[in-house]
Amino acid sequence: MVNSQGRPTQPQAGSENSSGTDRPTFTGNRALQLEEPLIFETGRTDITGVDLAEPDEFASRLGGHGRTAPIDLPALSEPEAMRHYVRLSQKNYAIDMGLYPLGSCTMKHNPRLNEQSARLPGFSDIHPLQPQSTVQGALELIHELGRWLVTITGMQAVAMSPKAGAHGELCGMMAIKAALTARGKTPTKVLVPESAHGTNPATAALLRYSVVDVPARKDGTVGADEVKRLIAEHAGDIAAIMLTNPNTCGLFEPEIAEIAEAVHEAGGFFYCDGANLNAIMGKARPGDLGVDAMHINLHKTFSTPHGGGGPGAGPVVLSGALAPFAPLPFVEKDGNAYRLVETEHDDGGSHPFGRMTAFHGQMGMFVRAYAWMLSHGSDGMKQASEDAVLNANYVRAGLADLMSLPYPDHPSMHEVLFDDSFLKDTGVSTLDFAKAMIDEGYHPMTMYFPLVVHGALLIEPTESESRASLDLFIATMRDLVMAAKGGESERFTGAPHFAPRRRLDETRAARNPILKWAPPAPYEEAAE
Amino acid sequence: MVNSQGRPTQPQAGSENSSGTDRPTFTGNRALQLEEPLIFETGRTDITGVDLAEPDEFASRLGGHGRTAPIDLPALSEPEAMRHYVRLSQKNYAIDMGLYPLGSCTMKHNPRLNEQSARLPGFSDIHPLQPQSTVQGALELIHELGRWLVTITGMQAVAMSPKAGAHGELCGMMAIKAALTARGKTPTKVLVPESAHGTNPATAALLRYSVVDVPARKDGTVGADEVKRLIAEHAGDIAAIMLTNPNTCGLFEPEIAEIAEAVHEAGGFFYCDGANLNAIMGKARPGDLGVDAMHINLHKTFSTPHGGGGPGAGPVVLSGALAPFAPLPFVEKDGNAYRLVETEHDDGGSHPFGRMTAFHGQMGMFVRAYAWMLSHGSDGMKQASEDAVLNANYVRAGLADLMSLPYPDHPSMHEVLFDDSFLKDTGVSTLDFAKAMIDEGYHPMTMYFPLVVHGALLIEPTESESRASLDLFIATMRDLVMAAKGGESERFTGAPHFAPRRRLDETRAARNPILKWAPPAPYEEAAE
Amino acid sequence: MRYLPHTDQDRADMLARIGVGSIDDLFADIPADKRLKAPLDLPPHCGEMEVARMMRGLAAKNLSAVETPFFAGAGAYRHHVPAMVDHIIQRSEFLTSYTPYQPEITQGTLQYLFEFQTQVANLTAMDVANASMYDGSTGTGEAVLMAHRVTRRNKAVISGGLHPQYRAVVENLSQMADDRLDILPPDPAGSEDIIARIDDETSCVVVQSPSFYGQLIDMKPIAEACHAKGALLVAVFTEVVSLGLIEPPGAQGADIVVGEGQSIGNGLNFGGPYVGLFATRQKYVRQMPGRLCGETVDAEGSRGFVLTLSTREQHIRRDKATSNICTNSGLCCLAFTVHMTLLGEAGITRLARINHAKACRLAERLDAITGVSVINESFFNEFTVRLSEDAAETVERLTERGIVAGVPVSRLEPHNPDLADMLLVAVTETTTDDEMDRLVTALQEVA
Amino acid sequence: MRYLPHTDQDRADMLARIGVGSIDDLFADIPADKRLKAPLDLPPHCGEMEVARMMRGLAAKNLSAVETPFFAGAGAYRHHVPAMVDHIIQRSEFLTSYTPYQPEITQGTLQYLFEFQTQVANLTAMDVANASMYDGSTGTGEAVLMAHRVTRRNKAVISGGLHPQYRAVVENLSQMADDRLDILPPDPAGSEDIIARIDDETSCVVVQSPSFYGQLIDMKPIAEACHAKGALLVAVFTEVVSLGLIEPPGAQGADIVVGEGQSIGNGLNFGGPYVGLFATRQKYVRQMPGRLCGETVDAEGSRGFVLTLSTREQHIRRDKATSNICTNSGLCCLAFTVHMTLLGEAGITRLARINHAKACRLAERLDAITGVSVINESFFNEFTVRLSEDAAETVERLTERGIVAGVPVSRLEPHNPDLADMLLVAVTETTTDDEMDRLVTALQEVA
Ligand SMILES: Cc1ncc(COP(=O)(O)O)c(C=O)c1O
Ligand SMILES: Cc1ncc(COP(=O)(O)O)c(C=O)c1O
Repeated sequence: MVNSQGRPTQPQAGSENSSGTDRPTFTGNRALQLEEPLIFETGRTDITGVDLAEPDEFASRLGGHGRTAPIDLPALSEPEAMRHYVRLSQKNYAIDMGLYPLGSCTMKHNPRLNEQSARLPGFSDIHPLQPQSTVQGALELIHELGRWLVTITGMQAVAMSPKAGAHGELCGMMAIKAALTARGKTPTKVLVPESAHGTNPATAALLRYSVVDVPARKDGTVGADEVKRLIAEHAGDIAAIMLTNPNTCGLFEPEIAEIAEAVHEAGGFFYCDGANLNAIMGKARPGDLGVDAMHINLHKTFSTPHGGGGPGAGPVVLSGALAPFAPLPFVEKDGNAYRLVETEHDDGGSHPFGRMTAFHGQMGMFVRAYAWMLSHGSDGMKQASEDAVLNANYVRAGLADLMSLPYPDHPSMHEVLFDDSFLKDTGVSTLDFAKAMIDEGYHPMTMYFPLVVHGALLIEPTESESRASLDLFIATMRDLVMAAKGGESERFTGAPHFAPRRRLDETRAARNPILKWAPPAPYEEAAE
Repeated sequence: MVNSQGRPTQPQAGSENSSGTDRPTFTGNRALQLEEPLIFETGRTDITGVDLAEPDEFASRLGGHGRTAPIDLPALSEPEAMRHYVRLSQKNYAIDMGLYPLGSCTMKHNPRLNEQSARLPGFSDIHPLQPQSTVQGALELIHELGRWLVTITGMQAVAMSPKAGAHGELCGMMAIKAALTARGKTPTKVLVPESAHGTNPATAALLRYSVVDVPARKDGTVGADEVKRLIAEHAGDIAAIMLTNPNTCGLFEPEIAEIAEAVHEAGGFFYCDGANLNAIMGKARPGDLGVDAMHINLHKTFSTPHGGGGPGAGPVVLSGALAPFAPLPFVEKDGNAYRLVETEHDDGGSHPFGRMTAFHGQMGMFVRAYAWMLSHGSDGMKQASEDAVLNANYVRAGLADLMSLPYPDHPSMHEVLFDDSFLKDTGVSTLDFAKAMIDEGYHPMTMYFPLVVHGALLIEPTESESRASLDLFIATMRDLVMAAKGGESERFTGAPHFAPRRRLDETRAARNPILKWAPPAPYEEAAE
Repeated sequence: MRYLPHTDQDRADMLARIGVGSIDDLFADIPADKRLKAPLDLPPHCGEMEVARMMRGLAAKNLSAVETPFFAGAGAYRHHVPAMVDHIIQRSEFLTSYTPYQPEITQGTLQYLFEFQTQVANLTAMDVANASMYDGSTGTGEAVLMAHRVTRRNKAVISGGLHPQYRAVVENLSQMADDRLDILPPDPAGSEDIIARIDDETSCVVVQSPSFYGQLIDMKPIAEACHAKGALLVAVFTEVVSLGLIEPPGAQGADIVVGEGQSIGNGLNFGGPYVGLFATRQKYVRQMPGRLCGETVDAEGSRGFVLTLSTREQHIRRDKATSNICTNSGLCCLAFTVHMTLLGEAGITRLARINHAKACRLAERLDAITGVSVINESFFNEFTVRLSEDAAETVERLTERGIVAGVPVSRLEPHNPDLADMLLVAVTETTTDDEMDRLVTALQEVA
Repeated sequence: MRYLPHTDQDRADMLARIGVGSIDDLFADIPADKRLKAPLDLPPHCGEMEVARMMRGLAAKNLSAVETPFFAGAGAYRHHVPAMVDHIIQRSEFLTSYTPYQPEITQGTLQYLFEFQTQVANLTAMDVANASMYDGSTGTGEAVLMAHRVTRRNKAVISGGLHPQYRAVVENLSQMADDRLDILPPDPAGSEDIIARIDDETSCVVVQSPSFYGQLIDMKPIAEACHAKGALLVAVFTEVVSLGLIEPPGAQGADIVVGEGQSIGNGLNFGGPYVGLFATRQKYVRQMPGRLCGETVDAEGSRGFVLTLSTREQHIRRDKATSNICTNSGLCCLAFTVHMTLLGEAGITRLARINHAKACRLAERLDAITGVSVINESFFNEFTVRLSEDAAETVERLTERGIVAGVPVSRLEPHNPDLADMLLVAVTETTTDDEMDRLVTALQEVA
């Protein structure tokens, strides 16, 4: 049997299988899989990888605040440093290598045009506080990007400065709190579905709101009835609902408009977690659904690279009710010129609630996201959302008979959620299953989130995947499921077998945290 | 036992060694080691990875020369193409990953400053035939680079246009032929040592010279006596000697000056293969040794990246006797302006022998090489040569007792040559030994070159290697030699075990060459 | 569209496989009246060449620092970043991976985070650093919240030397969380008596050194005073290169150190993305915000790294988490770490000396101009000069001559006439003598 | 020095281990009187920032095509190269590896070479292509030498439509090898009767289409005439994009096809590095110069690629080799292949149509200017206009207005008064309407 890659799927009859891959090597390397120590083990404090000329003698103005002890920072020469970081990089999986179906994270293709654009000196080498007359192009870009975001979402205004999704949540919730305060209201509670991302309750808590859980219905969505019941239960004390739509189970909330209305009637606001915007561009606008504030993860929907965990950007679009409370700074267009408003001015209309961050937000991400938007345009963005949804449903169709779908009643949006009941009695956990996917050359899906189903597996293929890619993924998943059900438990519990590291001991890491390198203790018993 | 990387060197007692790395996977992938088909197997002719708007209707001016059949070129969308080439890249070894001791190739660190410089639009986006007034910076750079090369080598002039080392050889030998012709001489023979690189005799043959082999002495160097004898034997018929110095055995030719003199006396010229210039910068100048022409591989000594086999650049420095015959084009400084001389002009002094190539040479490489030179300066270049020589001799000192040194009488220069007598009776060949190095995470040294020793192993570590890197290399080589001598032949004959491919069948490739992808023949016997 | 691999035929086949008639069947849950009927009112898709042209056009409307003598600082500094740094951060394996949730195939990211944490801890002389915050300003906000948690108090004292926009971030957070603040007035000279403000309700004192105005602050007595009252000292910096030369906050008794790491490895980028550095004492580690990478072993006993202590974080603890941060500054940490690895001890200390030397030279020259005086007693690579006229106007006039002379204090402290004639001038290793000459000459002419 | 890892202590320890007293002991074989005593008369080493500044300074003295309306072609064409291409060729694993001598750890390079060879063969409609030559001009020289080997004759006939610098390369090689040449005079209109020059001693006929002057040439009759006399047809192109739209040389009977591949994937780079494409018929493969990559299997039966048929090459055959080429255009092949993979059939044909459409539009507009006439009957994306004055002077005058109007034929054919008023004008997808307007207006004013 030969699979679609032209490689045998089983050891061939008669083959000696003499590859001897368990053979140890002297270096610990295995051909292109190279071991790499820490810089603290190989670097030295008496060399440097930069050439800097010592300044001439001068009268220091440190006023006695000079450093008195060494820092203890080793250096590598440039060739050593290059190898060190190249070798480290080779221990990573990445979108550029294959399918990265991390649900809720929208791991889509990151075009290099965007990287190139962000590196133009006119964007990368400008200072946030140089005179505004010298950064008109930057302000124009921010203004235009904001206009696109507002148009895509059908909202009224946008706050550009938040630095990531969670920061955007904070910003949006602050606008809500400010608006409530301006109305003389001080409600103390926020409704948050159980399926919400952890940043939602954490954000509410930062504003000293207490969280009221909204249970999901059997079909994975939030019922307007339940929301109304809770509003009634906490009458007058609901500041907002924080709802993700499409939700973290990958479903569009069908009663969203009714929920929004109920919350508005109770004097509250509707915060929408926009992490899943990738499903609905050009298909529906949050502004039409009653949303008051929604963050947009530019590093998800608009493809700014995830970069190993950041940086991101989390602009927040706002409804008319919240727009006046948008934080500083913001860009205004004034004839042909753009003005960055950094301090409160009394035009009467705006009441910025304050400032989220120094400077003006993640310009580097803005450039990339804007290049992505211009590239896609109105038609391309709609197509991207449709393809993202198509791909998720295609994966679902390919796996639904073998895996377990907790919410079969609704079509999936851009991601499909399975629970672990298909693994029942196999001795294989969701975690084991994920690790076996690693051996097959895949990054696992999001696991154990959302919390509303047992052993969740949340698969988001994004629009970047070709049909061939999805077919191979489906076939691989099916093979894995059959293997799990067929009792090949070592393939799972021992996984990953081929990665740069075998399964890592997370418990040990947490029990006795080693968070910083320290020189090894000298061997005190050394004989000489 | 734990080696310097902190990894066990032997399976640990009691360890199950259950890694199961021989387990096949469904996809054929092994975690980060990903299989990748050809674009012809995955691409499609009805998609494209670029967005181009179809032009409006227009009256074609093709005059009936339009294409009549499809081309048969599949495309990949951008995300697919990115993955395809990233995955391919991961099947390569590279300097940025580790020691690459390919003798004669000078695989040194390639600074990214140089890459960045070459990409400045002022260098990368200028046309070779735009008005000279608009490319003064480019001409200045070429002129300055030439000045540095002439200074480093102590020569009189330089021809910048040759595109690689072999092209430089051709250029230098053409200058020699032109100079001989100008003297009314038509000798037919060129002296070439047996140890010479293949390009030397191949170049001579292109100019219709016949090659007279110069045998090496027992100590690996060329004797002036032997050269004189051959000159006498072919009296009046010697156009030149092509000598590599330091030679391909890694030795400085001690009688070089005497040889040069003998050739000059016989009316011939001294072509020096400058591939090994990296050993002698700031230590000796070819111009002082009697050299008439020498190519410089900018992709070796001056670190322009090897790029999987090119592009390179091979400027040729020339003695006073050859300078007038330098080919077109060349740059002249004229006050503060630079002039590119592209056609013969009658200043009386210059008699360009012709043109090596369209345009003016490898500008992209010139920028990189010049950045390298400016970075090193006079002191850094000398230090680089010293360190290169130091490193080669350090490796030699670490291995001489276990491996076999055919030429122990001279210190090595920047590379050290071993022969395969240390492998005698082990059943392990130089090739096997090299493949086992791959498993250890090293690119093998140059093998079976030069031809003057049996089973040559030519190791050139370059100045870019740290002592720690060399120590690990030496220890690994020692372990391998001991293993070979200890009869662990599977470690060698079965190697590589861990690379993306096991040993490849080169005979099969040559016997029935498949040089182009063709669609698989349809299964004619298919039952349905 | 070049980024979308499907053909229309693929789409039709896939819909058939799914068993629906049209793509809109998959969007059936969107209430019918909320479905978008018309296309978004935005232009259609666009080829790469055209987009590149538009981006170049916008970029060309900005004056980049490389084109001009440039003295702006105030929390963002222009340093030379080695070319290798950008090469590494553009590696696909770093650029296009995400948070290392699967440690077995993200050891690359995890190991550099471990290196980053160690470098930051060593630089600040603290026990432990996290895997980054968004930037220095938001990190400062988090530091105050952390101090509240540690001390179970909620009143922070804020120095008048803190960057005004950092102060605004803290103010905003505090106000929204109903916490208390005691903010001292702007303190260009570094002469405030902050110790007098510390009382039994103080959770922490937030002090910046070098201060916003460039002044170096002796934090030891403040730390002692804090500790005597059970409060924490939060030490802030905006110019991390200064730590190559000045006494680190950890050695002065700081309990939390937070700062902006942009100067190492990261460009100006008009203010972002930057990288917040955050370090503290071992005993407070479980109150720290943000991700932490820790060492462990794999099933075969080989060393490896994982994200750890995540019970502090939002995805585990939800409304009880130490912070809501999720995505942080991953790739900017990498840039920092690569640059710092190239520098090392010898490099960072020398780089700091060069910065300081150049700043001293310029300060001396500016001080010699009539109508211009340097107000700082001590400084690192940035100082405040008092002009004889409105500093914002001076900057405008010098901009017309193609010189970015610095940041007028009034840009960040707008309604304060005492500060209107103050200009912040920053100097780094990128500043040439010729550029200093041009600034001096121009100031002589306009001052 | 940042690129050199050793400390002085390392060096001393290593010398001790080697057993010599000083580094100069290792250089003992250099004759004493030839050892360099003084340092080279060159400046000392220099930091990265300073070098970057010098390089920017030099670059700024050049007018780059992106800054200006730009119509120069004549063998080097400015096309839009997708950003992804540069990302891929900068990957460490491609950039810093060498010739794939060890196929087990260079499958990346080998597989793209196999893809490259297939793409080139398909584009030219030939059986087999090699893994590149230095560029189109040197490839043309090699093609003539190969034709000599195949036919065992040594007289080549060179069309007057061949790029003059390509002709010069062939001339030089032939002269140096004592081979014969029959060179036809410059042929702007494509009207030469080259068939009349073919005789029994002719090894090959070298014809370029589109010609240097832009003219498209019908090569079928020439091929027939060649074959009737036992000669080969060598077909040359300098603009590979043309193959998206015009009948490929392989379909016209060419025996060797050689051309410049720069247009795909590679920038202008002031003339180099470029990439020579070289293809031929199966039966001549063993006379081909250059490297070839072929398919095979490994010890486990998996498909893999290796360099093959190396018995043609210098490192095996030495003075009997088909060429002396060693290093070729590796990374430029990769750039070509990546760009071509993005384009594919649909992309390259459309790109060609865009180029042609724009060129047609400009030709029409220029032809309408009094004193300007397009001389070509047919063309692809470049054509020749006859002006009413010296073309070189016109170019100079337009340069002063910030327009690079094209390449005056006299730059390459200097001593020919008939050609002095001829200007080559190239148009690609990068040329905007606005740029064409500016050229038209300017020519109207000066013509
Ligand atoms: C549903 C949801 N909400 C919020 C966030 C937080 O976004 P960020 O990581 O950008 O802070 C995420 C990110 O993982 C998410 O998936
Ligand atoms: C000794 C020697 N001479 C000549 C050459 C040819 O140089 P190039 O490959 O640049 O044509 C080489 C390159 O490998 C070489 O090692």
